[in-house]
Amino acid sequence: MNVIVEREKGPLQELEARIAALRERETGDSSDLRDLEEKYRILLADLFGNLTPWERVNMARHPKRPFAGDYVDALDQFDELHGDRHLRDDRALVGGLAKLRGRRVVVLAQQKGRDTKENIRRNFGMVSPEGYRKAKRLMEFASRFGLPIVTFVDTSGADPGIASEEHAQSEAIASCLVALSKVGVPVVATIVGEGGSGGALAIALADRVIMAENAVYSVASPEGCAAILWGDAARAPEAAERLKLTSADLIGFGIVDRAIEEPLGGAHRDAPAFVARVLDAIDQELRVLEPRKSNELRDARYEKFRRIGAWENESRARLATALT
Amino acid sequence: MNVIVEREKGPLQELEARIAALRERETGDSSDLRDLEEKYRILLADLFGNLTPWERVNMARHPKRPFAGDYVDALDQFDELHGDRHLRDDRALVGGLAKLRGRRVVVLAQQKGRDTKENIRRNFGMVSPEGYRKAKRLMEFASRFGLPIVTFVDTSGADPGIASEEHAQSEAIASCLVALSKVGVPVVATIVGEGGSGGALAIALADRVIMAENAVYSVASPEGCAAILWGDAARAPEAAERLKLTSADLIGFGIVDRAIEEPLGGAHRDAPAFVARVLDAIDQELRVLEPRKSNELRDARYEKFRRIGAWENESRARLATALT
Amino acid sequence: MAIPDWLRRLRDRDVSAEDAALWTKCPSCGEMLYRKDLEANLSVCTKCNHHFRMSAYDRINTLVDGDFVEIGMEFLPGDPLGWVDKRSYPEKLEADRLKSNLTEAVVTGFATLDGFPVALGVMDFSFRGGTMGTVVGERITNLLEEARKRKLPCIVFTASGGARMEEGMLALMQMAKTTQAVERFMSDGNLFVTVLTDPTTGGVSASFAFQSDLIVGEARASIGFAGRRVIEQTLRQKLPDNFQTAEFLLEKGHIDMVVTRAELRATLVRLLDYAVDRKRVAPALKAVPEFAL
Amino acid sequence: MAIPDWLRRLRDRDVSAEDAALWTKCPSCGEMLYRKDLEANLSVCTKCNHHFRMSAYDRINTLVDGDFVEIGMEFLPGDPLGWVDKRSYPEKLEADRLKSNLTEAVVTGFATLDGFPVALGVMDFSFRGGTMGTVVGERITNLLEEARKRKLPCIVFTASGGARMEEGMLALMQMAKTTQAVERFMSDGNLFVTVLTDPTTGGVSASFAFQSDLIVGEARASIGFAGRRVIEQTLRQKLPDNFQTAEFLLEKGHIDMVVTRAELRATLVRLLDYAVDRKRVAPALKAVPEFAL
Ligand SMILES: [Zn+2]
Ligand SMILES: [Zn+2]
Repeated sequence: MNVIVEREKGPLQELEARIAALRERETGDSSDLRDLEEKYRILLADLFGNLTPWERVNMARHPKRPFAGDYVDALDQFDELHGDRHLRDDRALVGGLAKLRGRRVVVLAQQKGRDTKENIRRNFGMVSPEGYRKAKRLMEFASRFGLPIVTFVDTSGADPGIASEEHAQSEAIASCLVALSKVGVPVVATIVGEGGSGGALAIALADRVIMAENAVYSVASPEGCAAILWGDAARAPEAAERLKLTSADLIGFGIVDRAIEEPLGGAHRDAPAFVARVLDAIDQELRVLEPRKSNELRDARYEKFRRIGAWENESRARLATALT
Repeated sequence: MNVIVEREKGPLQELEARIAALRERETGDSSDLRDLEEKYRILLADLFGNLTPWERVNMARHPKRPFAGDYVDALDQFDELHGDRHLRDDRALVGGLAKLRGRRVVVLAQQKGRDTKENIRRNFGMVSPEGYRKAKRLMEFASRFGLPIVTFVDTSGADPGIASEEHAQSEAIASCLVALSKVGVPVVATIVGEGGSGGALAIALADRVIMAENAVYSVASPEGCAAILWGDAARAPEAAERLKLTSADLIGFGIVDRAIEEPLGGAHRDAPAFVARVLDAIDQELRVLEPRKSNELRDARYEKFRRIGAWENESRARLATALT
Repeated sequence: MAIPDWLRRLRDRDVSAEDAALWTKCPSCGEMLYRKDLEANLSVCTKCNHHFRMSAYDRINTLVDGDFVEIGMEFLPGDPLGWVDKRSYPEKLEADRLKSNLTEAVVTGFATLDGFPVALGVMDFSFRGGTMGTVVGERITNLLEEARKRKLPCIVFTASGGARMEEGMLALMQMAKTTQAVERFMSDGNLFVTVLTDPTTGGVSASFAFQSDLIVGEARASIGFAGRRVIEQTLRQKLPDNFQTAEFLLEKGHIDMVVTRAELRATLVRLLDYAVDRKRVAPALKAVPEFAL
Repeated sequence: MAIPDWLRRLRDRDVSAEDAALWTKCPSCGEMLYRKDLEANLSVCTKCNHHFRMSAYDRINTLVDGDFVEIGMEFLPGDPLGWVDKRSYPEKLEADRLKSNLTEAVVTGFATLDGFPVALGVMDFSFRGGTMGTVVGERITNLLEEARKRKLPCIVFTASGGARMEEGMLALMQMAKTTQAVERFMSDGNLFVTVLTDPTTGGVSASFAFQSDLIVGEARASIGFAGRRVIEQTLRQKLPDNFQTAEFLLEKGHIDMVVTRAELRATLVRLLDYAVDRKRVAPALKAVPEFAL
């Protein structure tokens, strides 16, 4: 049960229906319509104006939310490249060559399905080792030909199945991280929905990390975190609160560089415009990064993650005294 | 049925038994023993003194022949490294770190089994994609740490099974060839038994290619060639004749650099001494190669294979005239 | 020096007999196809979309903007092993020359695709089953070396039954030779694209075919290392119909894409456009004397 | 500045209570083992060869020739998220400090192994389940940077339940940080060896653990990305006993070798000997002020 989907039912749906009906009947502007629209805006603000972290988790998982594929579809051009060259083409991770605002890029996107059939094909957006190895291959291709890398992150986490363990999921994720550490081209990652754990980070070790306002990016899913710490996945809302997984939190920590504001009530309420805004933001970031030399990019990327930490610095001398 | 094994039965076996019995009875030298030994030498020369290519194919496949693993066992030290890091450890290709005459090397060896159980474990020495990917990984390790690469080739060919096709056997073999093209360290390959097709070449793109005198190295197995060309695998002896697969032939073509003479009747008649001679030869070749710089090695390796060809050079002008 | 016999015969032969066959039967759907229609449709069955094998020059004509400057024609097969079975190797070669109108199983040269200068190699199954002997190896290597000098992207269409038996180990060594040439070419940062057409197997499959930056499979092409029959005989079991098809390999992650012949040229142009700077490579062909851009 | 409370308590605590437990029961075979015998046998059950988890300092003692110069002790965990559940994060940290006698879940420093100078990192499961927070990430990164400066080989023993929840995304980012540090270290041509001990999972497994030149699995260690229970719950099926064991991973080709604890030191020395020039690295430790070779 998605708390946002539930909240969209009842009065809001009713009001939407009434507005739609009125619009159909009347051609010009009417005061009735304007009244209803005003009421609608107030209700929207009331329902969605101040979302809790758990509500944002649900927004990030909203079934109508623009998925990574919707961003890919909005690119000027896209030619999908398939496969890890060894074993399988993983449909949970779509990759290929594309043009973004006229510029040639390599795109990597974690893709969920909108229905059961598509979700089975896409493994619910959970990437297997073969998907990460495809990603790694395309990252190396991008670096080889000087193409910026643009990634769209939307996964509850890397696939946790038996086959993925047998095919060395750990090594696959690590090899993506290594590849992104090495590439001498700009890398811009956008968390568009769920950014779940190492499975998300694998394609998000980037020069710039953008987040949709209501996207979440977390060390573990709230359910997983609650299960691990408290043995009770039902306490996920509480975990969501503690984990500091919202775009605002992460900008505060310096982990995310920029959030893209969503329409009130979520990105799906005006998907095409929101998708275009995200692509514009990526375009802007790329413009800043493109003039930089390979080594500058690599060094800056190193420093960006190098400085992420939070500890109390004790002087060595004091420690030595205290511990002996 | 192995024609060499068959030939070893009968008079030769009888004579061997008689000599053994006599040796057990008598302590010193006796004229009887000397006579028998002389007779034995003559018989050996008679049976094995002038082998046809097909007989050499059978010698290369002799079940008692020293296998790649026997050469590995004779090294000063060996630490096996396993796996392709993705899917499987292929026991048909043994790889690891070793010391050869005191020097640190990376060893790669195609390993057949001596009995059915071992043959199943070793897949009859037919390497799967995972084996070639392990080899590639170790080649890169060798290059990274400046260790020479020593390979022992003994395979009827790369594994032709369904799983191998599904795991991209072609890509795996190609990636070994690429890796050997790139490595900046000496590479010495020794064909110790069967050198079967691309599956053998994958670990034999080397600075020096050594061959045991009775080993064979062929574009296809004689059976395979006969089946392809004449639809009749039974005509393998004829194919063996045509394919020019013996060490003498291949030295003539400049494809093999050096042959190591075998004891009369085959390497298995004095395996330890023969194995030691092969290792000495590898040691000698490495001594020559080791002082060379990485680029010199790579360039010389390029030229070595670059010049292998045989064609009639027609002048472009004459061709143009004739074809228009 | 005299013109060799086989060349004279190739030049003088009567081609009208070949043109007599105006109709071709589609091996897939059985439709009788008027040959001119078939050719106009890129040798793809107008009814069932079956992709007929294509001759190298026909293929080149469907791809290039205008001129194609062939190189490597001076490399012509010898008979290094003195091979004889039912016929001698030179006799087999001559028969294939007459049949295919080719001097060997690959044609190499320079051309432009939608303005992109490229080095182009196209193999042809009708010459010795597209097998790689020393001349195929030499022409491919030569193409890559010439492309490398000019910093041109290189596209090779593969179609091969593997290594050529009649040249023995000299044929096998072409795997090493071509792989090294590709490696040098790619290490310089040049784009290498292979298009795997029906069939691509054995020594070609396990060397330059699967060593490229981008691997395109032509629709329905059969692609693999071991031949289908070899596997069936070894395992004594029948393989599923789609085994080793381009579509199967796409699912197994071995190739980047499957493209129908109708889409092939446009796809290659788009791929070139992603990885190649048109302005940078444009002057490259000026260095080829025969090439008029 | 005053000594913090936790440090004072760590220093002043009564250790005699811990020593009271002279006997330990083997969880594998049930044998009662005299603790001193167990320690003398590298914490391996003398009856069934069960490998007990080892504390970081005990592990270091079994490996190094003599001195171990610890670095990175100045990095101590804060409470970036202000985490509270049953207890606050700082309370949890303090409890683990007292329990483990460690300041964090990894100990890093310099030592020699059979004369080979190395940078050595050892994780300890008894501190927050060996989870990687910002301090583990910082100490590992610091170790690799210091090793890189000195061109020393680096060996890291992993033991980790993954990323540390209580530090949220700051913990996850340590995967990126450590991976980058390893990448720089290895790109300079330095040897990186990881020894995966029980258990190695999650964020540690999917970053530096599987990124090394040589991956050694300690016998019977449990190693994987997703935890065994997570997989069982997701799939609602029980997994085979050997799933995710070092031995299982060896068969699946993920790790280079499985080594018993008794063989571990000798094996590491041999591996160093293959890839490291003893003479070249010998002077490196002279740059560490506290280190007396
Ligand atoms: Zn048809
Ligand atoms: Zn026990």
